[in-house]
Amino acid sequence: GGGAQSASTAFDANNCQGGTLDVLNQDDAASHLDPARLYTSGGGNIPSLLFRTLTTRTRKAGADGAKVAPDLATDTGEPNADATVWTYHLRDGLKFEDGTAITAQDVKYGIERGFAAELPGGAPYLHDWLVGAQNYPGPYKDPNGIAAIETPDAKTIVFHLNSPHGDFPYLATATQFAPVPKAQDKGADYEKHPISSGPYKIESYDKGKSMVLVRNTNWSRAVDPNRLACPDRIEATYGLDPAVINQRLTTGTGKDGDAVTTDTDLGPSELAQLDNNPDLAKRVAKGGFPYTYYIAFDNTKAPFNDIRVRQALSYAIDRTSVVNAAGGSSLAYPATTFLPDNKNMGYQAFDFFPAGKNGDPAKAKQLLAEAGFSNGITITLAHRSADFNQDGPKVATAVQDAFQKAGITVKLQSIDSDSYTTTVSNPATQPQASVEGWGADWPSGGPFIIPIFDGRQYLAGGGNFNTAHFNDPKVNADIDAINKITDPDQAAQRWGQVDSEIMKQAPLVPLFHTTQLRLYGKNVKNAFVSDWTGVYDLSQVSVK
Amino acid sequence: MTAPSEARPGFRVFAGRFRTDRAAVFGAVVAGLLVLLAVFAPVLTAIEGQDIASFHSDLVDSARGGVPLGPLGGISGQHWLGVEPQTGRDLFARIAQGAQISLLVAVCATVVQVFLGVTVGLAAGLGSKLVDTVLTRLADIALAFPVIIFSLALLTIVPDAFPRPLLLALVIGVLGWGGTARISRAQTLSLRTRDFVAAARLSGAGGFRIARREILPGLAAPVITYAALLLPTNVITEAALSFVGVGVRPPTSSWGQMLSTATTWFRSDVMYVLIPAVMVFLTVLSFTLVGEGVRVALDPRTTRLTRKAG
Amino acid sequence: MSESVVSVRDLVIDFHTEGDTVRAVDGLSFDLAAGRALGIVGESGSGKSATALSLLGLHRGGNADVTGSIDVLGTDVLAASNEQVRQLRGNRIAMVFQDPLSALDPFFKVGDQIVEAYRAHNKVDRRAARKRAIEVLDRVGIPDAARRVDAYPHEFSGGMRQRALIAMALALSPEVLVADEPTTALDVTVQAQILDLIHDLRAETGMALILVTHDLAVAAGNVDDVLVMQRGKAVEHGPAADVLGAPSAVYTRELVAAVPRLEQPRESKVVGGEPLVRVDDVHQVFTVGSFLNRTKVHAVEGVTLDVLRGEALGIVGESGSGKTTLARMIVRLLRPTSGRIRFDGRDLADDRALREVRRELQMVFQDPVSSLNPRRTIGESIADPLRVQGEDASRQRVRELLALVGLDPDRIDRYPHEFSGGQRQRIGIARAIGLRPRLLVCDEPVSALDVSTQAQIIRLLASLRSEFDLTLIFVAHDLAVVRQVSDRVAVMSKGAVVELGETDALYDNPTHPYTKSLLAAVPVLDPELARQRRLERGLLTP
Amino acid sequence: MLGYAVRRVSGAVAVLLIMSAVVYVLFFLMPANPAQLVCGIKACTPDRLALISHSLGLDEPLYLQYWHFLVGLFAGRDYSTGPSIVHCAAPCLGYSFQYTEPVLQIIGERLPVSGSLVIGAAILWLSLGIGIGVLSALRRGRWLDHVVNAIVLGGLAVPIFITGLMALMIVCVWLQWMPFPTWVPFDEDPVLWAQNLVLPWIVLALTTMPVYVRMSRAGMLETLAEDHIRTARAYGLPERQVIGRHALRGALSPLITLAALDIAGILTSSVLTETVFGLPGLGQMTVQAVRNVDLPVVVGLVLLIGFVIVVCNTIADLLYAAVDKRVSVQ
Ligand SMILES: Nc1ncnc2c1ncn2[C@@H]1O[C@H](COP(=O)(O)OP(=O)(O)OP(=O)(O)O)[C@@H](O)[C@H]1O
Ligand SMILES: Nc1ncnc2c1ncn2[C@@H]1O[C@H](COP(=O)(O)OP(=O)(O)OP(=O)(O)O)[C@@H](O)[C@H]1O
Ligand SMILES: [Mg+2]
Ligand SMILES: [Mg+2]
Ligand code: NI
Repeated sequence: GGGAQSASTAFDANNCQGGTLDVLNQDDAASHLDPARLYTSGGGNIPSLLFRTLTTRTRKAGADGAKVAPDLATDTGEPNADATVWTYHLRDGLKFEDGTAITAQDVKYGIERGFAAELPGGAPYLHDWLVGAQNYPGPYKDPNGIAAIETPDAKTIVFHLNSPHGDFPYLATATQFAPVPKAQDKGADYEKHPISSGPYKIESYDKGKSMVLVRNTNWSRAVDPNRLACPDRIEATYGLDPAVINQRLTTGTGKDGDAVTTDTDLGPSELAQLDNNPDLAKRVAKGGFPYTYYIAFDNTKAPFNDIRVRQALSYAIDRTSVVNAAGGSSLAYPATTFLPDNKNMGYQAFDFFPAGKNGDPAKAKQLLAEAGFSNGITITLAHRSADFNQDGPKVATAVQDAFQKAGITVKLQSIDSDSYTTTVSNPATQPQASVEGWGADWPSGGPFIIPIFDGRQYLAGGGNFNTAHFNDPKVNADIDAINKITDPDQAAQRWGQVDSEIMKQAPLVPLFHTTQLRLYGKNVKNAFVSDWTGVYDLSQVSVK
Repeated sequence: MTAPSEARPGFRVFAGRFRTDRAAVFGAVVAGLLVLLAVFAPVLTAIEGQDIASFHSDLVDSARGGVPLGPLGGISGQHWLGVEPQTGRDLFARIAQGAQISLLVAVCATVVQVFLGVTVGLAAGLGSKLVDTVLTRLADIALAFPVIIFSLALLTIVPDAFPRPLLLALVIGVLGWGGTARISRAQTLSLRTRDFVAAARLSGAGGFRIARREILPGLAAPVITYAALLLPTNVITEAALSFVGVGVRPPTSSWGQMLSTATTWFRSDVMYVLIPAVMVFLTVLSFTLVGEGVRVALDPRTTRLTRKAG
Repeated sequence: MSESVVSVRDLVIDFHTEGDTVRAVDGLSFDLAAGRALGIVGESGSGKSATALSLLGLHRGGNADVTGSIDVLGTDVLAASNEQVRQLRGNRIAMVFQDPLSALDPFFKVGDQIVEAYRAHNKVDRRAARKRAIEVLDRVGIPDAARRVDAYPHEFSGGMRQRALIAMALALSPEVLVADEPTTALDVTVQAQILDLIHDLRAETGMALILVTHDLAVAAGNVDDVLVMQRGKAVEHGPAADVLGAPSAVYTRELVAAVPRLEQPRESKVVGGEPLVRVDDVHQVFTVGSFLNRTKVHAVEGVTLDVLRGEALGIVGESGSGKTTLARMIVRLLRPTSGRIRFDGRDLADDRALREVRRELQMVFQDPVSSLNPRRTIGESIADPLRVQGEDASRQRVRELLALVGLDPDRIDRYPHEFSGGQRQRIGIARAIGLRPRLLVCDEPVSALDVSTQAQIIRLLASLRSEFDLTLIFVAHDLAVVRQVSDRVAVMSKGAVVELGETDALYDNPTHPYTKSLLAAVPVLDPELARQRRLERGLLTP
Repeated sequence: MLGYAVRRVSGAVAVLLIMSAVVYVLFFLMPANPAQLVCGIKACTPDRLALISHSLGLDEPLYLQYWHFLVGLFAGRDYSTGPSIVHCAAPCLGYSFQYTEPVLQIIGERLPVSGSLVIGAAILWLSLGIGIGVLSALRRGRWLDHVVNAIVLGGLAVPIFITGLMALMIVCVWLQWMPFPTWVPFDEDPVLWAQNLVLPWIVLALTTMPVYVRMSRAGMLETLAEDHIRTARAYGLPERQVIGRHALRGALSPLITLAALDIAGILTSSVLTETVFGLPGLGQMTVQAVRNVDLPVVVGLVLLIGFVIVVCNTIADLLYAAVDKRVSVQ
């Protein structure tokens, strides 16, 4: 038999199985464990242990991890010439946890569920991209299904899109692309025990409190090249306090040595500890989930309709104090571009309005004077009422302080956290200016840039993210052209150019991009971070 | 007959008794200092040469999450109480200005709570069965009501121009009178069985007069004691309301808000937590001491500690 | 003389209040030999209670300075440790307090309080202690003691509470009993019963007694020696027969002269015709007991009587017979369970009618402690009704009222707890008469007063009656006083009026057996006669 | 007795109805739109929003929504969850689309946690608070009185969050006396249940205690001045008994009222304790429900708190009347 393994043995993927992994989280895995209702990037962390999707993220460290890999499908998808038709073939030997075979119809049904009003919350892309699916009410009201998804046989599934989308393989990583056996669908109750297609299945699930996952015996590495699935058992506890989670991971007594978290980063107040404790510093995974914070305002309204005013704002910003307000240089870095520093998204460095470390109030004042505001201006800046994210009072006051020096008086408007996004994303209620953040649904320039800057995405009725009301025909055309490109590297290159094209016009003031530091237990191995998720991957870690 | 001392008792006697209670005088002095700090906040801050809103990126260690550079949270000649982590804003300025908001809001809210609570408690205790039932039920509702929901709804109703501290004091006061009401009612029920209430009734005194003259003095002890403790609770509640957006607007500070943002820092920057905590503590302490002094001074039966003085 | 159990030397008691000091006792010395009885008499506020309390060391921790020396059963009370004093209290020297109504803990059953005191000094189980409690309650004449042992103090009438306190003292059979006005709230029959009981106990156990009383007759019949106090000093001290029979001090002579005599017919006043108050078959039923286990007490059962305009109606009767309850119903503090009360033709059940006549109906309460708001000065308490009715409520007027009832007007700004029992009673009277009511109900207004003050109050009431058109209802247990004051007298027993008639007629020819027994129980001033009466009573009740 | 019960129950029902109605109105006024939150933020089109509003029943006029709620309360109600219909039997407090469970059931699952927390903490804060209060009343004006009070008042100045974390640091990290607490149901293992709850109990008690210390101290001083205490002393009762029985009884009656309020109120005000110690109780749920604008859960919670308050207050009134016989229950 195998000898006793000590924590110091190196990680070996072939011999990593065993043990129980503990997950210490603040909130439930997601508000809903229904694949139709999850809105995750790349399939999520815990959901990805239960739901296999047509494609998935490559489980690799760094930039390599930001690529798409086939999962249920044999490849990342076969596009037609203009990327409007995508065909997938399922692997052999795929089974649900109950042993029944996974078919293309199950995948189709899973997607159709996401259209049901009873199961809201999922990503909206399919709704807009599939031909004629705009008004599809879901399989409960319309069992005929979506015609734009064809399943010619049990292993083939074909998607017909209404416009080119070279990014489709990225989208196919979303949990909506997970198979759902129609016979087991219980509607909203399905999430109490969703049928697993992944390496684990649910043993018990107490919503908002705890979840226990055990091995799905109908899954094997033979049919899944991506997931290692090392622990035999995963026990998740929800409802913990972030400070307590980090403290438990730091201390690592008892079972906590085998613990990780999927939703708790180190906060600024906890960083000082790392300095004093080198051992601890080794147990911190550092990643960068692509995210940008910025000041948004409507470019069509005075005074922002004058580019000199917009430029003045860019010059006035003190990015050092803003970064500090966001947690300091370990948790954020200054942004002068809209795209975060991520190769796969096509990041290109530029700084059109160099404000230096602490802003250039003189330049800003001058620009304002040129624009006819020699006595300065007064603007209202909205922010979230709490510092849950980096769009709270801290950052807002940093902006206020910096702007003050440039003669820009900022009146702060605190909006309740729950309704913040709703308020700012509705042109009817949109404040004059607001602190906002944007993250990518997948590591490509498309989902990062299109909702914010595509002039045709301006939604007057609400759910609008083009807060700048930006509408540049050249940019729109570029977007259409890039959407046709199916080679990610080529597309990335173009997105970078579009970014600089946009930012020259100063439609918003980029503030900073965030990075994440996340602790894991002292017995946890193989906790690496990819540029896609910014956090370690539960399907790869081991506690043995 | 000896020369009559015609001076009325009341305040003079009360003050005399209060003065002899050293703890109460200490409490009053501390409370006075806190009030002075609040009143002269702008002046003091100007003397220090700082303000509440200016960021000092150079005073915090950006790589380590923004902990203040230097010992004791960056205390120095320029920054008397050090600076705030991450932002580097001056803590003395924020504490001084926080005193204005916190004391104002907490004191006003407490006054509202006590006023409403005692009024309702008296009315319930003295009134008819129906009045009692209705008022006690009303108190139940006030008690059971989640403040947060109410304040969120308020956000939409109350115009932005409405002065925030006033709004805060009203919200806290109007929602928080239940406890005082219950206590007052209980005490009233017990006092109303005494013969002196019967005597007052015989003289034709109406409910109002009985409440004010006969019962109210008897409520003083529990209510004053309770109110002294409501005060710090209100300081904290103010922070919670600011959190949901009904409170003061940044960069305005309040102790409660400082305390709640400071909590996670208690290991990496103790001073940041300690300073507002000490302020709240001093407030609680001084107000309880004063409350206790007032309670004793109001109670003719408690024996004076200065017995050898006479 | 045998060795003394209590020995007091140069006792000085000072009470400290804001600014000044009240010297309640000023250089008092006396001895009490084992088995003997000492009576302390004197005017209200002369320091009797203060002296009594000091014997048990009850001034400890208060606002009083006690100097001199007090030796009780070999213990130096002023110097002893708390534990030593505790051992002494209850067990060896027990006390019956002057204010029985507030001396019992309102939160505990009467019986349990006796049990507790008993068990604090006797190692017995609860059952035995309870038996003892019932036994002593029975001995002090609480009817149905086995059931009433579980009553709460507020469910007892004033007299019953006083008896409960006496029972508590008896249960412990102490060597010295300090009784501070032990029978003020008792009707004469019960008073005689209690005093006889104490007498018998003394005979049985050799218990020494200090009896504080304002009633010289009570002292005469029950003590060996009498100490007469005035303003904290002893003015006369000697054997009872000498002091009361041939007083030497001027003050004592005045006292003795002021004692009302039962035999003395009153200068009759013609009583005017039509009734002012008509009480028509009123009942009062109290529900008592716990939430789940309720019983009813019929406090007043079908009383019908008229109170004539301008007359003084005396109400006498045994303790617990419903006098206070009836009085409270007449002034409409209590709503009768059934029956009707009309005042001046108006039905008092009607709130509007009541409001019109409210100020005309005033009452002096039996319990002077609870009838004054402890948190307000007496000046305010007296001024308040005047203010309510829009009358002159100036300090001058209040001072006049205080002077009228014989209190020092300079103490206008003092609080109730700073006054002696009798003084508080007078404050209550001052408050009630301030409004010049048409009907004044006095519930035991003079029971706590020394004879001279009592005489003063009685004169006051008389002058008020003649000056204004005052109708008086005078509830009292002292038949001699009642005779002095009343034109007609109603005798109550067990919630009903058993006899009602012209005072002299009733006193001279009582018809109801209860009235007869009442009259027979009246204490007399002559110690020799008192002894005889006691013997007769002893023969009557085997 | 029966009359009293009837009055109390009808009063309670009235209270609960008013409260639920007020919550409905307030929710209507709140800026956040539950359908919007459910729909997701990114590109939730108006028609999809309308669909969701409809499925949540939010497109009906307010009074109809409330009416349906009332009907559900007394007659049960059906909810469509996609292919199947969920029946929520009377008394149906509603169905949470967030939790995909009837509200009553969700609350039922979490009540034991909060209940355990409150009961244990209440025992602690009552006994300690009263004990310390009495002690400092007896030592009034001495240094012990001042020091104890200053320390106790510290509990009001230091947020529960910090006390909680410090307790965890000390007990679980430095001393390593026990692992970090987790919730263990009582019926599973009473010993572990208690062991895991000790810290939360203490921490919660620390912040609630000051009021009790001060109130019992004040009440004690008040009663000590009364005549019947003198009687107890005069009969040589041991000081312990004079204080412990006679003085305490009088001093405590106002605390009964207070305790009833706190015990009922703490069900939801213990949010911070629950998060710090990872206890899946009602406090935690309240915050989440408000954040998610989960109206059925919030209404359910408000009704629960209202119910508990009414019950606690009724008990307090009865207790009060039982302790102080002079006060009648009505
Ligand atoms: N606690 C106190 N504080 C101040 N003065 C007091 C206090 N207790 C008693 N006195 C005063 O001391 C004097 C003596 O009071 P004490 O109670 O001994 O009188 P007493 O002889 O018992 O009178 P009575 O027959 O009316 O009961 C009175 O003038 C009274 O006002
Ligand atoms: N509030 C009450 N609750 C219950 N029983 C009461 C109450 N008040 C009086 N009683 C009872 O009613 C009866 C009559 O009481 P009341 O006080 O009228 O007697 P009283 O004639 O004034 O006696 P005393 O001369 O002793 O004062 C007593 O048995 C008493 O116990
Ligand atoms: Mg006396
Ligand atoms: Mg009576
Ligand atoms: Ni649509």
